[in-house]
Parts: sequence; structure tokens; C-alpha cells
Amino acid sequence: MKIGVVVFPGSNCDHDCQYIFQDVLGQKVEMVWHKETLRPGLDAILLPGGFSYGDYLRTGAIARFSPVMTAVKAFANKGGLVMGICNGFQILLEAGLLPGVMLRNTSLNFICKDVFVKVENAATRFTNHCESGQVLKIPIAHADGNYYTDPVTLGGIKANAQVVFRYCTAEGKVTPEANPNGSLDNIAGIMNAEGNVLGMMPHPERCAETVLGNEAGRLIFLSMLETLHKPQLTVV
Amino acid sequence: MKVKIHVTLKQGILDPQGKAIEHALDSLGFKNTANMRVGKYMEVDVNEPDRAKADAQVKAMCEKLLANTVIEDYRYELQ
Amino acid sequence: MKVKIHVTLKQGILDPQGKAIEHALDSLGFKNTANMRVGKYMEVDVNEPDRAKADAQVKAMCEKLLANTVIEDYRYELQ
Amino acid sequence: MNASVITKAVLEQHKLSEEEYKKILEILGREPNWTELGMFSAMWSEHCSYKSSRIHLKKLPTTGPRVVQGPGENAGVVDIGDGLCAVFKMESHNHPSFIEPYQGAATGVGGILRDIFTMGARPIALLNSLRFGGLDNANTRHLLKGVVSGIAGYGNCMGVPTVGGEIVFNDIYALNPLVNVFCLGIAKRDKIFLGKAAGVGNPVIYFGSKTGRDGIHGATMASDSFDEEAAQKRPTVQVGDPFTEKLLLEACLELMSGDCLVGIQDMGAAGLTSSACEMASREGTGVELDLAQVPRREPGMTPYEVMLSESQERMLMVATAGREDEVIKICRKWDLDVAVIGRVTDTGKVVLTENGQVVAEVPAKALADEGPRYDRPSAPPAYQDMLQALNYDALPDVKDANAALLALLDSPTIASKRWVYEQYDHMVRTNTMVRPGSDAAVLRVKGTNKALALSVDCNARYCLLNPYEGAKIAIAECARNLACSGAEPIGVTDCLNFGNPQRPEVMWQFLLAIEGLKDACEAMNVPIVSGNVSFYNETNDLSIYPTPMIGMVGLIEPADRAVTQWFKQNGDAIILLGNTREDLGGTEYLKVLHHREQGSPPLLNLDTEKAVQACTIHLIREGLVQSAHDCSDGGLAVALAECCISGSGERLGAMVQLSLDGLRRDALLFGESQSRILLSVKPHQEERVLSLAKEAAVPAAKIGTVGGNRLVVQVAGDQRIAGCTVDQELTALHEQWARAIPRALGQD
Ligand SMILES: Nc1ncnc2c1ncn2[C@@H]1O[C@H](COP(=O)(O)OP(=O)(O)O)[C@@H](O)[C@H]1O
Ligand SMILES: [Mg+2]
Repeated sequence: MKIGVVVFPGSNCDHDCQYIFQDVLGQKVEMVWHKETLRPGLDAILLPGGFSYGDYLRTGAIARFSPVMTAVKAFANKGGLVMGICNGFQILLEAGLLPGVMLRNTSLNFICKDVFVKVENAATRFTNHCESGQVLKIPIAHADGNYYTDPVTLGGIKANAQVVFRYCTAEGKVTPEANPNGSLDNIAGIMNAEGNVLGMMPHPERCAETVLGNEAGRLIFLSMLETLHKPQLTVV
Repeated sequence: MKVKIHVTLKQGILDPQGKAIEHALDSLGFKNTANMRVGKYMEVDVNEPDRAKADAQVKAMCEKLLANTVIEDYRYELQ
Repeated sequence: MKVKIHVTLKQGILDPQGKAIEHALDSLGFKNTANMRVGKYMEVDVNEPDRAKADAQVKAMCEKLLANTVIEDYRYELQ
Repeated sequence: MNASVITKAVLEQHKLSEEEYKKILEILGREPNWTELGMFSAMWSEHCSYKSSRIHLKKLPTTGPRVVQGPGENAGVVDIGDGLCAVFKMESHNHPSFIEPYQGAATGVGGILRDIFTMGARPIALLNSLRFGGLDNANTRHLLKGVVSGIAGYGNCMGVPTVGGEIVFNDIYALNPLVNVFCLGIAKRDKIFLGKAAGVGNPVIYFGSKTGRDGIHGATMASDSFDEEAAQKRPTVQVGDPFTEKLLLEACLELMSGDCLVGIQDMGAAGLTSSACEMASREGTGVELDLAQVPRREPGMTPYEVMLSESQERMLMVATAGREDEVIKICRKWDLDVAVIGRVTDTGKVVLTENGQVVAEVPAKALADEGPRYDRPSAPPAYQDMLQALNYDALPDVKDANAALLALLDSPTIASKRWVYEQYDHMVRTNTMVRPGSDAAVLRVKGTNKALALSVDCNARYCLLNPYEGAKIAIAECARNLACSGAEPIGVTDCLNFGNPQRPEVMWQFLLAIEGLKDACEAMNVPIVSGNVSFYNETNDLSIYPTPMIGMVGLIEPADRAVTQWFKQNGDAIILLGNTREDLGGTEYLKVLHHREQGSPPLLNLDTEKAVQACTIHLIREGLVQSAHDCSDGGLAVALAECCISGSGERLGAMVQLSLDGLRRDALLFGESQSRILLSVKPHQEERVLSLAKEAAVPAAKIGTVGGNRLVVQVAGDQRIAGCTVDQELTALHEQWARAIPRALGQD
């Protein structure tokens, strides 16, 4: 399996994503510089977290014009697996590959901590290793994770089971107290209607190893690999 | 030519920053303020002698990059 | 009364945001833009019928909270 | 050249004494021009030349088998095996943070990051030490919020986790807060880069941001036409651009992965002047620079302004001649400004030209190394005896231990710092094994079986009361924090924050602190490999407490042996290593409950300290320890409470029995005797642990058991029944401790 990790100027979780797929899950990883295009042979594309273009103007607003994004869109439109984590999610929103926008956290502060998210849809290409309703502890680290969209779009993505993760309590209750950033409907992650593009604010790559004390994030990467149907999957 | 651009949140869209500032004003004793909305203000030089062309260009800049028209409105003045 | 407030960076102060946006505009093909500076624009209702008092209040709000006068200038209009 | 107007006033504005000016005349054999004067002024400033401290810093132990690079370069370098090195340093940004807390703190982080990646290391961790006034003061709240968001704004954007730090609140810092930032990076042992202008004829290349009129100090009249408008154009506040710095970091590391780079240095204090002079001076070469080639943000800048600008995110490098295009290509890839601005010469001089005219010509060594050195007079302050005289008999013993404990947990100095570190990305780069909130942060080193533990510490009140003991304790406490995670200390960096060195009492504090650092480092066998001195921390003639901040790095192997400070399991035995004495002088308890900052600080026996730490590390490596936490601010009772409530998971209570043994109750519960560590161990290993401690001649006793949802501390041998024991629900303790800072900020 070969995963492309896009490097925007200001990306800073690119190495973390590379490490997980390459060193932890034993896959091939290709780092893709944003001024280049995608080379053939990639099985999935990851847009990593960070501060592309310093998050200046709006998060993701400038990165979406990076040359590589044309190829990423084409890849997605052909049904390729695309995942955006944190800033990657914000870029997918600005690029129109996912619906909605990110507003500033209601506290206005950057927040870095473990949160709980509930797997609302376990029948996706990104969550097939999870149980429906399963509660995952995953860290967040962002200043703009306050998801917003208009009521019609919201109705659509809910009806279509596109809400993949919602912030919840440790017991799995979706409450306002469990919402760290003011996100609409406690949304932590959504996918597109076709189910091949996922954006999520929490960082699964930060919790996929025993040495870091939490392996919940591994479920998401294993789901992706499973989707890509390659029998030679080796987990080291 | 100098161009002044205002980008503001559309009505009805939550403005976390405005809300926080309003709250801060309140605790500073400015109790009589309401409906604080925070937007962006940009000034930029556009080197285009033809006014109509400049107008079209600035509009394009706003639509494409400077504003996210899902949640934001923009207006501008050429000088 | 509605008050409109502009907060801008003082002359000579680096504006990283403006720089990045200018660069982005450039790579989008808007090659003729320069000196992009980004500031804040706020609208707020101040419930104070006396204009002079309102003026003094808004000034105090800017000095105390809305502008960082070490690096920013502000101006406002009452309506 | 316009050199005839160097008056007394001009020298004063440039902070040069007449003596110093005479020396300049001698060196040059003529009058300096404006630009040259400005360059001398900057390089001979206290900040750059260490003129009041240099002769004393020499006493510090700086060598050891692991030391690859000691003081003198941008950062210290220590070998950690596996072909890797830890590169680290600490710096202050106190004054800028007081003027503009957000940008001051942000650019402080930017500066220390550059010091680290200049050496060829990828930064993997930041820590910070902060000092503010009391939170009842509105301006202090403003400063705290600004500084924390500035550190967050810069570090988060860079993708370097801020994994720890410390904060103390004391009114003495109200008008002179301290912002010290520490950074650690990892480099390959054979790929360390130094700031050297080697190879005559090699190009000198500028890259990074453009040069603006930021932070030009001293002489506002440097341009002959000084007026209001000119002053307006010169912002003294530098604005940080972390995005550009991130590009600079990646560009540097890419440049360094090849072989075209000869030497490199960031432009920090004194900007282009210091990087050019220092690079030439270190190598004994000269440089010739054409200022017209320097990328500029604004038109009309004078040579003086270009040379003294402190615009951020800039670097100077010397590359191999003929490889310029490669260098330029990499810089452009990362969207950075880049220009060849000169070349290396063999003249020993820094020669600046603009449009063919020489605008300055000075010997590099004279500027960089031959600045003035002072052995300033020192004398104890008149009030020192009064400070140390504490009449214990006049202090009533604690009446309500519960209330006293709650009051201490509510003190922002002791309270949870979650409000702060939640704003810092402390997990990016996925190395953080122990996050902020335990005694030391622990990071695994990828590709090895090792982990590094990091801590910053200084109890400045102890240093005020006894600068020698206080400095010793700073080293001991920092090492103790590392030991509690299972790490052996391998290197120290310091940031010595003091008042005005021209005051004998400040110099007295400084000299004693240096002695303390020296003795403690020698005893603990750990070298100081980098550091920084920040003098003139005084406002309205009031000096801060002497604050010799210590940053220490420790090594854990194997990585998975690292432990944290909170209790893990019901039924575990609680063991206290070390002895408790009547150490109430200078304690947080005295300050909070009795409003006194007085007495002698706790006595530290370095041999005992070493034994306790070595024992703890040994027990942890043997896998016998579930949790380890040292007793510091607030003493045993606070340490026990923290063991119960500081974890992020389920909170575990404890039942503890202590005996007075002739001590005061408050000394037993809240005294700050040194060299004490609280362990929790599995019940079946209790005996083994106690006997290993005995073998190591370390005092050890089981004092209680983990369990329940209360902290109960009973004091045997106390005649009084009620009020002298601690008995609290954990939720109450946690509420008090966890919400104290938000409460003080009005954000609860
Ligand atoms: N207190 C100290 N202890 C040990 N070394 C010090 C101390 N203060 C300064 N140094 C060393 O002196 C050199 C100059 O320090 P500094 O001027 O802070 O560096 P920079 O020029 O990068 O800001 C550095 O190598 C630093 O490590
Ligand atoms: Mg340096």
C-alpha cells in the first residue's frame, strides 16, 4: 500500500502521519510537496495537520490553491481515499471537497487535550474496524475546530449518515459539556456523500502506539488499510 | 490605486470572537454595548489604471480568496 | 448607536498575514497587488444617547481592549 | 562619514561609558562613524558581551564525557548515544514581554528555536519558565494571557510541542515579569553546524525574512535628521512570523542535509552585526558585506538601521564557493528571501560597503570578543540579616490543616497549570510520553530505545534568602524532577535573571548563585552546556528576586520505564524517601498562610540528595515503582494531594499516618525539606523497595496506602484531636486546585 502525505508550507503533522503509516504500520509513504502533482500509484492521500500558510486569513484558505490540490480533487472525484486531519480537514472544507466551514473555537483559545468522540457511522471506509457507537479517546489540538454549516446542508449530511464522529463524554453521551469548541451538533468529523473523503479534527496519528499510552487512533488507519484490500498488510 | 476591503460575517452566523469581546467589554464595565461583530479590514495597492478592470479584479480577489462567501460578505472601495 | 471601528497595524510593523495573503494573490495570478495590510473591523451598538459621552466611551474601549496601542492604531465613527 | 558629533549624550544613548569609548578609539585608531558606533554599542551591551558576568561564568563546570559542545555557540550539545545528540539552550525575553506580552513571548520562542536549528538539530520540545505578579492585579492578568497565547501562537504554528515549564506568581515580578524559554532539538552527532565564517572567498548568504526597522535600540538620533516621524517609523516591538520561521527551519534542515553549508548563525540580538562579527571572530577571518544586497522591507534604511535591525526570522550562512545556486534554489523552494551579500576574507575585519562606498570597517574580534569585562563590586544587602531572621516562636502553629491545605492548593503558584498548557500543542511530533502535569516531561527519541526527560526549575524566594543555597536547590530540584521520571541528568542550561549588576547587592547575589550552581553541578556530576544572563531586571529601583532558572535534560533507558507522579492503584504502599526537618523558612506555606517571605531556605545536603535520586532512578529502572513525586512547594501534604489529584484518569485517594517526632505540625505537613520523594509501590514489592533503600543508605519509610476517594493524613503524637489532620474528599481538593487559575482570571 502506498500512502501520499501532502506537505503544504506550514504543515507540521506530516512527519507524524508518515511515521504512523511507514514505521508503525509498515506501509509505503510518499511525501508530496504542494507545488508538485500526485504521481501515479498512490492508494490514499492524507492531508496532515499543521498551520498551512500560518493559518493566515482563514484556516486552509490559501492552501486550497496549492498546485497539488487540483490533483487531489481529481483523485477524490475518481473515488480515491482522501483523509484530512485537523488543518487537512480545514483545507478540504475550503476546497469544497467537504461541506461547511470552520469557525474559531468558542473559547478563542487553542485547545490541546484528549477528547472523546463517538463513532456515529462504523460502516465507512475509515471506521470499519470500529463498532457503531464506540467511544474513542483521541487528542485535539486546534484553534479553529468550530464546525458550521447551514441548516439545509446539516440536514443533508445527517440524513446521509455523513457525520462520522461527534464529541461525547467518556460514557458516549453527546452533550454540550463534551463539546470542546462549539462545533455544530458536536461534529468532530464528516465524510462526503460518496464516502471516500473524510475530514476530522481529532488527531488519530497521535494515539496509535503503545508507547504513547493510547492506541485508539490505530482503528482508523487499520480501517483505511482494510478498505484498500491489500492482503500483505503487516502490522509491526 | 489603493483599495479598501471589508470582509464581515453574514448575518445569523455565529461570531465567537465578537461574543468574547462583548463579554470582555462587559466585564470592563462597558455594560451598554451589544451586537459586537468582528470582521476583517484590508488595504492593498492594485496597480491597474483602468478603473473598471481594477473593480473586476478586486471582486475576483474577494470571491476567490479574501472572503469565504459561504459565511462572509465583502465590500470594497477603490480610491 | 451603531459604531464602526477600524484597528490597523502601525506603520513599519511587520504584517505577516498581509505578506502571506499578498503572496497567495500573486500565485493566483493577481500579480499587480502590493502592500497588503490586514486589520480588524468591528461593528457594535452602544446604547448611549449622548454623543460626546458615546465618543469618550468608544475611545476608552479602543484604548483599553479593542486595539493594542503598542502596535496598532484605531479609528472609529459613530452613527 | 559624519563622525564629529559623538557627544556625551550620544554615548549615553548608546549606553557606552567614556572608558568604553576610549577603548573604541584605541581599537580603531580613529573616531567611529555612526554605524560603527552603533555596532560597538550593540555588541558591547551587557546582553551581547556579558561584560558583568563573563569572568564569573568561567567558574561553571562545562565539561564531561557526553559534552560535544559547551557554552560559546548558539546552543549546547550533549551526546545521547546511537549517533545522536541533544541540543538545548534557554533564553530570556523579559523586557519585550512586558512591553507587548504576545509578541514579546512569541519572538522569544522564535529566537530560541533558531538557536537550536542553527546547530543542525530539529527542535522537538519547548518549555518555559514564567514569573508574574499576583493575579489580583489586572495588568498581571493581561500579561499572563498575552504571554501564554504568544508562546502558544508561535510554538503551535511551528509544530514544536511545548511540553512543560513552570510559573510562579509573586508581586516582586509585577513590573518586571520573566519569560524564559527553553528549547531542545535532536541532531546527528556528525552533523552539528557551527557559526563559523570559514574559507576565504566563500560567499556570505542572507536568507529568511526581509530586514525592517524593527527593534533598533539605542540611538534614535543615528540618522542626523531625527524627528518624531523617524521615531514613528522605528517600532521597538518586533512582530513574530512563525509561518516564515517554519519555512526557515525546513529550509535550514534541507540545506544541512547536503554538504554545501560551511557555517550558519541566526540573527538574534544585534542582528546582522552580531552574526557577522561572531562568525568571523570564531574562525579568525573577516567578512565583507554589501549592504545594498540585504533584502529590505522598507525603502530608505540607513546602514545603521540595516546593521542593527532585530527583524525576526533571519539567518546568515557561509556556503562553499560555487554552490550558491543550490543554496538559492532551496531557499526559494521554501519561499524565503535569499541573497548573496558578501564573502569571507582573511583581514579579520568586518567591512561594510554600500554602492561601492565603505560605510564601516571594524575588527571582528574586537567587537565580538574583546569587549569590556568587569569585575563589579559586590556586597550583601543591608536587609539580608533581617530577611533571614525568622522567629519561629512568634509563629502560631497550624490550627486547621484542612484549611491550610486548601489555601495552598488555591495558590496559583501551586495550583494546576492546565489553563496554560492546554493552550500549547504538547503532543505534535508524537514523541510526548509524559505530557505536562508531571514532575518532568518525557519524550521518546524515535529510532532508539531511549527517552529524554526535561524540567525547568528555580525557587527564587530561596535564592533571595540565601543565593548560594537557593541556586544549589535549583539544580537539585531540577534533577530530582528528572529522577522522579526515572531519568539520569546529562546536561544543564541556565537563564540567570538578576537585577542591576551595578548594584553591589545584586552582584553579591549573582556571585553566590554562581557558586551554588557550580557546587551543585559538580556534586551531581552534570555539566552546564549553555545558558544566558539577563541583568537589569528592575523597575523603579526595585530588583526582582535573584532567579537563576535551570533547565535540565535527563536520559531514560529503556524508554518504557518512565513513570509519572500520580497514584496508580488502590492498595499500593506509599513510601517516603528522605528526612523531614523543621524547614519552614522561605516556604509557600509561610507566604500564603502567614504572609511572610522570610527565614533561611531549607538546608540541602548534596550527598543525601544524590543518594535519594540515585535510589529512585534505580528503583524505577528495576520496575519497582508505580509513581514517584518529589516534595517541593507546599511540602509533604501538597505533594500527597498532587499524587491523588494530578492524574488525568481516575483519582485515587490515600490513607497516611505521620508522626511528629518533635516537629511542629506545620513543618511536618507543609515544610519544604529537600531531598524527599514520594513513591507508590505494589504491596508485594514494599519490602524489597525498603531494603534496597536501606542498602543505599537512603532514609525510607512506609507512610500510607493508596485507596479510596479521600486524602486522609493523620498525625500521631499530636495532642490535639480536631483540626490537625487532613481529611478531604478528592473532588474538593481537585476543584480547589484545578480551577484556581481560571478562577483568579475570572474565567470560572
Ligand atoms: N549563564 C550561563 N551559563 C553558561 N553559559 C552561558 C551563560 N550565559 C551565556 N552563556 C553562553 O554564552 C554564549 C552566548 O550566549 P547568548 O548571547 O545568549 O547567545 P545568543 O547570541 O545566541 O543569544 C552562549 O553559548 C551561551 O550558552
Ligand atoms: Mg543565537
